Amino acid sequence: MDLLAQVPPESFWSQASGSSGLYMHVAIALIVGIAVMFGLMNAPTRLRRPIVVGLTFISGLFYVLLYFWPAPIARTPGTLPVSTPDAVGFWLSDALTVVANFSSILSGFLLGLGIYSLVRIHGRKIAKQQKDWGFSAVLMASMVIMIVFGYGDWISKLGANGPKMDNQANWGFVNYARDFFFDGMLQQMDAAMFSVIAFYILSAAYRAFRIRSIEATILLATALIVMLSLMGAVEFGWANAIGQNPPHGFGENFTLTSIKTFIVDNVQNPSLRGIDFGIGIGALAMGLRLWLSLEKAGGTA
Amino acid sequence: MKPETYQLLKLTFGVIATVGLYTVLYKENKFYRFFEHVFLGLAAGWTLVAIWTETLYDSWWSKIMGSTGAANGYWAYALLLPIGLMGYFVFSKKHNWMSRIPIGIILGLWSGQQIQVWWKRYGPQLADSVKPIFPSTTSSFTVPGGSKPTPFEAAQVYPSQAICNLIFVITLLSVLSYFLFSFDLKNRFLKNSTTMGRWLLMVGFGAIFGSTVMMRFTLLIDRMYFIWIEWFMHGLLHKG
Amino acid sequence: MRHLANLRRALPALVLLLILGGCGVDPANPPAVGKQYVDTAWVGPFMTFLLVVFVLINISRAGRGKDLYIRRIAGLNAIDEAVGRATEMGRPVLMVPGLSDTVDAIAVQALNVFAYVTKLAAKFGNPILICCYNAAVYTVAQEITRDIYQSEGVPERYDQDSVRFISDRQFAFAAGVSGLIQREQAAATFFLGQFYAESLIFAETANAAGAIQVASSTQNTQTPFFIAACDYVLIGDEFYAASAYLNRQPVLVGSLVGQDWSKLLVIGLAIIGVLANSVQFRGGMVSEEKKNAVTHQPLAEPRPMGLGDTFVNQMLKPQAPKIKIDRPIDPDAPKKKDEG
Amino acid sequence: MDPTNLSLAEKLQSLPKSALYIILFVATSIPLFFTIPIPNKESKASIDFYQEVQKVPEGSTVLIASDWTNATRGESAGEYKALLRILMRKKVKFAVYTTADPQAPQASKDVIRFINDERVAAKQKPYERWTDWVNVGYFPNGEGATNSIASNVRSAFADKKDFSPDGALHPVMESPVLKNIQKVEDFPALIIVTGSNTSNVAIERINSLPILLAVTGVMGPEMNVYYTSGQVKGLVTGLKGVYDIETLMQKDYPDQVNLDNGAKYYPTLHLALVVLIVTVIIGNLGMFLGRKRSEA
Repeated sequence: MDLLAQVPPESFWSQASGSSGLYMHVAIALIVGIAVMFGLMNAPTRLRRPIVVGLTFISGLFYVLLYFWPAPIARTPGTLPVSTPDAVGFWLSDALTVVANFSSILSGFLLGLGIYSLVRIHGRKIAKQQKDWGFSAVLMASMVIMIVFGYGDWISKLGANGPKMDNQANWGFVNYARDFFFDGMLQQMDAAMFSVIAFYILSAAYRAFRIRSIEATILLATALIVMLSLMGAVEFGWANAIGQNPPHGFGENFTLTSIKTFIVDNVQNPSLRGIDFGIGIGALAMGLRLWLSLEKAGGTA
Repeated sequence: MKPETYQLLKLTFGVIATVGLYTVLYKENKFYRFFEHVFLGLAAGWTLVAIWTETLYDSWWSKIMGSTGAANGYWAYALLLPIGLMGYFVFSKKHNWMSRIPIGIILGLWSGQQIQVWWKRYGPQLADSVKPIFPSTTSSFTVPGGSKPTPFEAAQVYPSQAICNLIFVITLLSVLSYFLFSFDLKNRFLKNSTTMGRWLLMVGFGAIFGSTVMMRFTLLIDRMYFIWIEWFMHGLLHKG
Repeated sequence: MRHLANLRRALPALVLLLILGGCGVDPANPPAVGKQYVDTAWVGPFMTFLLVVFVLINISRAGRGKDLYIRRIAGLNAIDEAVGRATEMGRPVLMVPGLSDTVDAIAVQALNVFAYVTKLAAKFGNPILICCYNAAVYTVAQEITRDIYQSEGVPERYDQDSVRFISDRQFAFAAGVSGLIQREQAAATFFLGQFYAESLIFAETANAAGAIQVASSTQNTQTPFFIAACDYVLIGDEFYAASAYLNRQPVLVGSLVGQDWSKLLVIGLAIIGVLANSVQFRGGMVSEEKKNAVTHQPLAEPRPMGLGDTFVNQMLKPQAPKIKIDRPIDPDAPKKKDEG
Repeated sequence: MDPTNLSLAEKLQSLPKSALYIILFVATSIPLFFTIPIPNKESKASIDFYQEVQKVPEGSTVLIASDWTNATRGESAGEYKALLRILMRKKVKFAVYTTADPQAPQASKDVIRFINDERVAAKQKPYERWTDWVNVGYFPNGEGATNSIASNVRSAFADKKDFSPDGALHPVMESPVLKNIQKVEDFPALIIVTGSNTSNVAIERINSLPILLAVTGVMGPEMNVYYTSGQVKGLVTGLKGVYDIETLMQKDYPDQVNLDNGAKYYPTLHLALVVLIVTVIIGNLGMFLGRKRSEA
């Protein structure tokens, strides 16, 4: 239990950093882990599903407990629980920050698979000199460049060097290279690709926003009102036209902003809420099915 | 190399890359393909850097090793490595089932949270949705504007508000009814309310479309500013 | 269904736990535990619990072979047509299971639908392309695809490279996928799952390539763009109904019915709440108020009634009582972070 | 099909994409070279945001979540600049943290440097790191971090360091900016400038102090829910919001630099939106003409 809670510093689970004891434990842990892995490799077929199901259930159970188990009231740091349920509550809330990282760590280890897929596909293209293999080569090259300079830059900024690296005057080639490829290229390309959407909006709107059906008309009309209300000049002009500048009295309800606000507050918010309730319940049910492994991932069971 | 020169170089390549990606708007071409692959390569490389420097180094490695002399190392974190590696069995014909172990754990953790967060997220929204739909006063149709309303006036539901609230509630309910799947829509009332639900959804979506357009266009404008003003005017012509 | 049986056995314990806290807490002599059950906070866990029960009951109902109705969902009937057309043209079917940060129910749900698509494609011997944003999702997709080709009895048609990891950087992914769509000239594209800004990039590129598109985003902000650019769009919850609709697995159908019960519960609550509020909130003054879960009455001078004073609001918005519990001091307490 | 023998209706309905794109490209480029004053009517949400910021007492420290990067520079940078200008003129200290992206702190630092240069040029005292503002830095696990900030900000920031004038790293909590902060309520406000949905995370977990939001246009509708329900005290949405704030600043600080990204981009946005609306109208016009023909 100390493992997850990580409360008392000295225990079987934790060793002083840099101590030989720590390295030994780490080594043992790795060996054990790998041993278990090979053990699993020839686990009998009928055991396989139970193993997966069990692990899934246990990892889900943590959050479920965290939610349903009566949580300690008015807890202050550095105090002891007064009862067993209280103690469990303490442990759960302590363990949260530890467990919270597990999935990101695990998916971190899985990343290699993705990169393997990339390297496999483009590596083969290059090797077989298939069509467009040059581009694959470009991809590989830029990947390697980014890795080299990325890590070079990171190492150069580790520990004590950090402060002075904040000043561009102390930069070395590595730092410049990383800055060039990351800030100069990658980030700019992000922004470029993001802004391409504007063009696509134009063509999509031109093609799709035809007054064919009631639905399309409603969509178009609302979009139009909102867009107009976003154009200060139009808004201003309209307000003048209906003598609402400065706004006063009942007529104020007919300025573009008021109309927009009315739509947003009384139709958009509830309709989005309606969708969200549904999505939320769907996610809950799906979560439940996965947690209890009621359906096999892929629905091919 | 002088900092200014470096800056200009950096800007210039940024512009070239931007234009390169824009060419896809005309049609998929070699220029775009080149920058697409540069983009993918750099991104993949950066992912491999960031996964260690941003995630694993902090939340895994330094936990094992104990970040600084004072702290302790929790060696058991090392056990996560073999579990993660089991994912790599996915390509083995015989043992691919083992890849489900890390996936199962990740999924389990995610599912548990869904059960945990549901009410946290939607409870308050429900509480905010139950609005009074009967006016509590008829002294005035709309909220008395102009001078600041007295606390008593403020605590009233005026007919206009009541109407708005009614619209709100009707929208919510009809949209919800649209998402009922397991009921045969023979019932006339239910049929109508779902149709209406769909129309009201469209109003909502239209409003979203409108305000999203603003953002997308702004980002494009910002790119253009980057190209024309920051690079062309300031960078090349040293104007402004 | 075996696990279900186990769970049913576990239910009484859960119920007990709820009742234990469910009665709320008297601030005068508080227990040490039950933060989430203090005042009316127990409503939350109780509602969640109800939903869970609804889903499980219906799953077991469906499991007992009771056949349950699902209404027609337009976007999903298009799938067969889309795949069929792709086969005629001999061009690939391209699928994107969204941009979830790790493998979650949304991605899995998308993959469930794609499993159905892949089955069709495998039958017709049509090439497929699944573009993944996340390595964990890639792993699942890879395995599912292999399973399908085996279960369809055409393992030789399975190509490891038909499932690809593109990038886990949003716009690099967008650039890569739209490049693929145009180079491979996809004839049918399926964008299901979590999509953000890039949704329109995909949709428009696919449209330019003349592909039939079936799309759905769990992000409301993106749905309008899919509506504008795609042929068939699953709105909101329809996405979660999809797999049940396609392969009528009892588990899925049952849980779908359970979800409907839950929605009815929410609708019911809303109606009751609205009516109760409207009846109770008639303006006027109040002479007692509830602060920090304690009811003070009578007030020094009556004040105008606020929405917060109505019964429904006090049910749905629990208050935090000021409770002090003197716990023993931990002798060897390290200076550690206090997790909230 | 061969465009020559197309009827007008068909032509109107099938404008080539490339033409549309070129028009938009031009429409978003030309106005950038000119400064066109646009009359404006500030939205209530923006006014609330501005007034809430104005309420912050001089010399106190606000907490800023700067959760945007280069990708949403167009909107977020404008919001952030305007915000910092106001804070600096009111001599309010600020601590910047992010839960969104490792690059976010860099983006925020660049803006601060930019505005400091501006102040130096205007013969004003630049804002000193560590004494006037601190960079708390990036928290990988957003939910967890926000939780611990809400429950105990001192311990949440405990192992975060920033540069003091002596060029070495010191715990941010020792800085003049944060040394008086005991709990999160000691901040008069939490101001979130974000391009991702980190705002929901904060709103769901921090409710003990006023929250102000400056979000991108796409998030506006979502966040408006929290604004109407009062969970958020002020809301600046996208470019319109930026321009609102800048025009409001014009009224209070007439003799200083107020008009920036908002004023630069807003006219262009008008033209772009007009282009969009006109193309939609043309499309529908073509459709109606086509209908008439087929009916006749």
